[in-house]
Amino acid sequence: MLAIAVPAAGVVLAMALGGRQAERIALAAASAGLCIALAIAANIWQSRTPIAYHLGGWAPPLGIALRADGLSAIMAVTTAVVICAIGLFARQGFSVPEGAQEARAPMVFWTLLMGVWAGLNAVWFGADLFTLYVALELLTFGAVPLVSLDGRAETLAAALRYLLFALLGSAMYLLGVALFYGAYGTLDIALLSGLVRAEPVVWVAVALMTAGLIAKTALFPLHLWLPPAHAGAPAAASALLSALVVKGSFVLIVRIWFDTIPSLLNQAAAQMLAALGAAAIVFGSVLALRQERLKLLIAYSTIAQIGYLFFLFPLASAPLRVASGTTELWTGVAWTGGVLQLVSHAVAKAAMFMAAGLIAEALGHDRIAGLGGIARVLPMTVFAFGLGGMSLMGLPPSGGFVAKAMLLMAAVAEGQWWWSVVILAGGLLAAGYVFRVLTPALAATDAPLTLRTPVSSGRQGVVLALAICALLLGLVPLRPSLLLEVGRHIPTTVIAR
Amino acid sequence: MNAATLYGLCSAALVGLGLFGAIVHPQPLRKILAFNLLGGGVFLQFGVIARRGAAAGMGGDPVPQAMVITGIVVAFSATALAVTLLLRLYQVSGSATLSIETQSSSESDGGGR
Amino acid sequence: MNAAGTLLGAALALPLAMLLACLSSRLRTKMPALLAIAPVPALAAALLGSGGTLALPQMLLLLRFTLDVPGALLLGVAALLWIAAGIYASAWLQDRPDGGRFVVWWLLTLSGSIGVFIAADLVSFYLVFSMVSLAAYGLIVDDGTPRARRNGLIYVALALLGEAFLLMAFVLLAQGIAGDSLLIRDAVATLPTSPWRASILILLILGFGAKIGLVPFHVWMPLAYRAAPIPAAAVLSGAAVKAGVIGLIRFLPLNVATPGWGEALVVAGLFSAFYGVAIGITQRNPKTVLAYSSVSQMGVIGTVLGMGLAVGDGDAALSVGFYAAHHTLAKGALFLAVGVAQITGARRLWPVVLLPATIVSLGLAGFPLTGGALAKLVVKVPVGDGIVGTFMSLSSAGTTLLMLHFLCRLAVSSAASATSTVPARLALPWLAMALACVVVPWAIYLTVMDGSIADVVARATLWGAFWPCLLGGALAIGLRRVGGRLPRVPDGDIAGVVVAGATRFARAMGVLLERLDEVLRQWPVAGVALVGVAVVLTALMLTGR
Amino acid sequence: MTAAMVLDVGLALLVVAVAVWIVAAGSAFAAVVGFVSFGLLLALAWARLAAVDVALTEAAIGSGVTGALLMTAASRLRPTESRSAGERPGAFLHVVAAVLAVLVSAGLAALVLIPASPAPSLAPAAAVHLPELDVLNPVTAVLMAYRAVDTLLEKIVLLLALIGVWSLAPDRFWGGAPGLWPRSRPDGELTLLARLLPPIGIVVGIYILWVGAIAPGGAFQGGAILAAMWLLIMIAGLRPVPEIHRQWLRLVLVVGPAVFLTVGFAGFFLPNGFLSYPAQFTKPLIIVIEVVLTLSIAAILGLLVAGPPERERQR
Repeated sequence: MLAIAVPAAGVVLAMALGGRQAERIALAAASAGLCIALAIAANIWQSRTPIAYHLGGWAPPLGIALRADGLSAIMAVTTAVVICAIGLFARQGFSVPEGAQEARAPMVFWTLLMGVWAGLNAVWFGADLFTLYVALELLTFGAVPLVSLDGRAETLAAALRYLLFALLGSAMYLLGVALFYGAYGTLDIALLSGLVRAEPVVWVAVALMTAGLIAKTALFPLHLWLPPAHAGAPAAASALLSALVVKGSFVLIVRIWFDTIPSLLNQAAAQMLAALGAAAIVFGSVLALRQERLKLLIAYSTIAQIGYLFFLFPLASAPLRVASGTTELWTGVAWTGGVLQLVSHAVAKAAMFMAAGLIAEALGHDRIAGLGGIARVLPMTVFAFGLGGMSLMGLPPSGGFVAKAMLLMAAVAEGQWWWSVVILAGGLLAAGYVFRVLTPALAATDAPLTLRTPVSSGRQGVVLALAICALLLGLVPLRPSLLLEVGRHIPTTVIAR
Repeated sequence: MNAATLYGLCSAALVGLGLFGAIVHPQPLRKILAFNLLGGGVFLQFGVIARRGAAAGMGGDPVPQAMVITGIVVAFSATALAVTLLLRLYQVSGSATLSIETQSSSESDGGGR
Repeated sequence: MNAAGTLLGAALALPLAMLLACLSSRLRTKMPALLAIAPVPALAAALLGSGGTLALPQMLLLLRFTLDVPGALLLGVAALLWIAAGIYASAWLQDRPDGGRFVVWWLLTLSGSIGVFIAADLVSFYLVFSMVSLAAYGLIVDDGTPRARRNGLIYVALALLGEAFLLMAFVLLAQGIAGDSLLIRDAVATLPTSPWRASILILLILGFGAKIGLVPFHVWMPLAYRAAPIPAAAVLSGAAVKAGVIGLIRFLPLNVATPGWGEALVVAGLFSAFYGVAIGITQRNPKTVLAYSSVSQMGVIGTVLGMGLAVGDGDAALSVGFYAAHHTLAKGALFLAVGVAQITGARRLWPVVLLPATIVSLGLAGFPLTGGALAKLVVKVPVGDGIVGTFMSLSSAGTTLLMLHFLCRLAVSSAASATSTVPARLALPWLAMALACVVVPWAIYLTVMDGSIADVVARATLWGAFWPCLLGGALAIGLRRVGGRLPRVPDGDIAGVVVAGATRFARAMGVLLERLDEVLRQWPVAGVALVGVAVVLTALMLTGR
Repeated sequence: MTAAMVLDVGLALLVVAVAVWIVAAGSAFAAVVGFVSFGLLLALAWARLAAVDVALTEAAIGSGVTGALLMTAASRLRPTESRSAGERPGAFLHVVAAVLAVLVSAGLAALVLIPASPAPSLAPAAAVHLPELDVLNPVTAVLMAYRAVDTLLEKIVLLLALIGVWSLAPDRFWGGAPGLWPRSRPDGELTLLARLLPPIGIVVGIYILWVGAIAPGGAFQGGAILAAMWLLIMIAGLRPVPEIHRQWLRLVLVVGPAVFLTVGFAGFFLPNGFLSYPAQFTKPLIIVIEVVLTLSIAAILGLLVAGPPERERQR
């Protein structure tokens, strides 16, 4: 389908033409991609049925299908929006200098941006476990060089750690793929969901794939690669990595659990994933509080925010299907909450990383202690950072608030109140680290700040626009989303009582 | 026991060895090697499945075989990227290690862009 | 939607529109002069819009607003205070080049403060409640000194903690509601039979208690009010705190007798009422003294609500609303008085500041025929004549003592030059508020509360209001004798100890987790964890189900 | 036990033994040497599993090109080996890692021993459609038709990897030529080899590509052999390593995926949509795509081994 092909074609074209064309191609592809994503979402919204597409006319199991359901549509639109923002933001940092035909960083950045995008769309729409493996590798290969774009020793080391750990994860995923094929002779998710039986090979395969994927998602305690990688990359790349790339592997776990083996969901394992998520929230937030550099703080906050996503597993897998249908409703709430957290964190975190990038660019450093009075000079940027922070804290009105409120409601309604304690504590800790940045930033200083480089208001505007998107997500009503239900197995339409 | 089962056991051993090596070896290059062992084991698993699926006059199911070919190429690209990264790291910093302690010393004045 | 509903909309829309206008830096510089206009529609809504409802059209988020009688009472007096303080703030901001920032926080807090009185569903209530709580941070740290920042952080930490409690309570409440409604009314109706009744009540009392400063959550009050500039302190202590009061009024199931819980709230309230006095008399800064008086007064409100809750007296809501309305006017006025006193020469201090301040202060203590006396008369119904009633009278004595102490501190805080005069733009809001403290409660008493003058001038009432003041006066004379020997309690009393302890604990935890992080981020450990996760997941799934 | 069985058991044991050697070897260089032979042994194993296509790929890419890459790296990194010895994890971690690895192996082995029966297979389905495609090698059919999108995405992966490798160059060398490694003496044995081998190798490579349609072989294997020959020529210094800014080089790199994509887009005008082939042109189209893919693969693989630019761009 076009959504994958356009950025892929972008990579090829940019590579061929090189030079100044790379940026133009990327931006053209970005706007085309946004239109395609919106068109797909609109189509699904209207028809209320998922779109399936058999590539080359070969139907699964022999051929490969792409499938667009509500989740894919939402993720594709989010991706397109964030990538467009990143593209506009990066125009200044990654333009080819005058007089040169082509320069390293711009060329690499723009091609990899599109490569990552192709990978992301392949992850959102892929319906075949092996295609998804290739898509994952596309993500990894696009993301790793972005980390080490500035070529300093510590970013090289961070990139290497990232690559090696991600490769271990992919190998485990691939092993799971092999086991699935060996047992059922197909890798199509929809076909598999009808075939899987409760037997050891499924458990081993799912466990291997899940473990491999959470290594790529950097869920605690497998987060070793994330802080240096996300903090070391250039701001535009950090935004991409933190907002979108880690979400790719997360969505894959969701696809495996809820789409491939929906009938075999195991509560004990789901509880374990959520427990790791809870640990990630506490751990990531506390460490974020202790960082001295802004970008590291944001990176650790990503670890914490990823933790919330894993509450989806116990909450949306509905342990007790009571007769009245109440549980179905609440799993729907958990679903919407979880996906909204996915989206709002993507938008908010992208805005925050880019805001941090602007601040670091202006000051020449990103030490939190040295931020005094930056709000006077870059008011829009600090405002955008604050708005993003609001979403992370879960303050109304923001996407983060609605997401966390829905997860809370589902947790309580399903009798898993212990997660609600963590969700609330996480919000408080998030407030702690956001205030740690805002307090010095808003403080009055006697000496006027001297900026190393002026920051264009256009780039500030892009960041602010993205942060406002995160805020507007807070207008989503507190009920299961209809769009998300498209292609879901959960009968969310049952109204409680 | 037939050949497929035999190589299946061989694949299991390779996976274990690869994982072990990737975890405990301090040198990144040896980790890359171990990763290739692990990859070999995983691919062999596909091969065993393909062999068991021999039918329609074919010696094995072609679908997993094709996947392995794709997989081998991906694994090679990964190895190439990792090796280049490693060499570049060595060139820039004079050391080739992934341990945190040695990194943190150089991280202290990191500015970031 | 009706005309009254439109007024409600306007009450929220005007400050928000002004806030939007602040995005333009040109308009922002003009904004300080217009501060007093922002709350005018709210005042109009309070006077005319009672019973109105407003549902934002079926947009994405359903926000519903409505105005009932206690809400209208509080909304009206809060709007009055915001107007007076707005005039004061306009004058105060006149010479400041960077007034725009203050204005933004001011308008945000104002919008939230108006919103809490009219929010009808859980989501909009939480939204405006967070607005008034968190935006106040910007007002508190306005002067940017490290001390203000520290105090602001303590405030915001407690505010966020309170909000976390509330969010949990709201989530639990929402579970009980049938269908899609998230109206507070429906939610509270299900509370008495909710399986989580105990948890919800605890969370509500903790959450709103943090806002109104029930001991031990009171620590933020003296710190925040002392740090905030005068007009901000006035609206925070007068209007913003009432967000907690209206919350308790709205969310406690006052119609249903809830024994046990009511008594607990009474005890907590009484403790705060006396604790505030005890610490307050050791303080020297008049703003801090006023803050402790607020702790004490909020304790009284908690006590009244507790009594109402214990017996299931739904009318207690209106009584508390009236009491809180008087407190809004009086406390707001007195903070303005502190500001005026600081720039008034000693010679003019008596007519301009001290005399009206004495009347207002005695009103707080419930001196006969003042607005405060009316308030105490009204809450006498839910409180009754029992032991709690006696304690309430004793607390009035305490208030007298504390307010006399305040007047003494106020008297010595005059400007350096004995003859300096106050600009009218600063003095008028104060004097108008002082007048309102007397007039407005009477007006409300006679109209909304349907009270009769005969009740007020009855001999028993007069004596009942008078003797605590007499006792308080006697104590005050005693205090002056021993005044020098009282221990000097730092403002925010236990805050220092708690913060130090919390910081130490947090630091220790932080160091611990950081070490753990270093271990976990080592390659072999992470690798083992990766394989371990896979093995454990397999084991769980094999043995599970 | 039949002779074939003995051969299989011996081969399997040998593979595991070499793997143990690779993990346990004292020096990285020794381990890499072990790895090359491991790759060859594995290729034999693939042949025994009736997967000749895979065997060819494994021998060419898994053992040959990867081996060359690792060999250079090992020799360059030799000075770091002694230093990293101190970073060896403790005995406890060793034991835990070993236990976990054994658990994983045991789990997999258990799964191997209880196979699904009947073993699922798509071979019959693949066979049914072969006549439509006019391609006799089923693996090629899978790669080029049934699962063409995987192959296409994988080309993009290769391109990204190459950009990733290039991105590691210092800024000033961008556009310049990759360094490869220190050239051997002129007129040495290597040069001789480089003069003799390539003509044969290129013929073999093209043959393998060509037979891909009917017998084991195809774009990857052919491309890998061509890449090896190209590398040999460059190492021997017979031809310079091209500068990466060259337009012709870029075109060669992308021509494969570009043609593939174009054909894919053209499929939109056909009833079956993206990546479908018009019935009468199926075989020629597949062959055209394979040819250009082979070119691109050879170039990409060769440049991946050659590494990032290490010389300034010539004006």
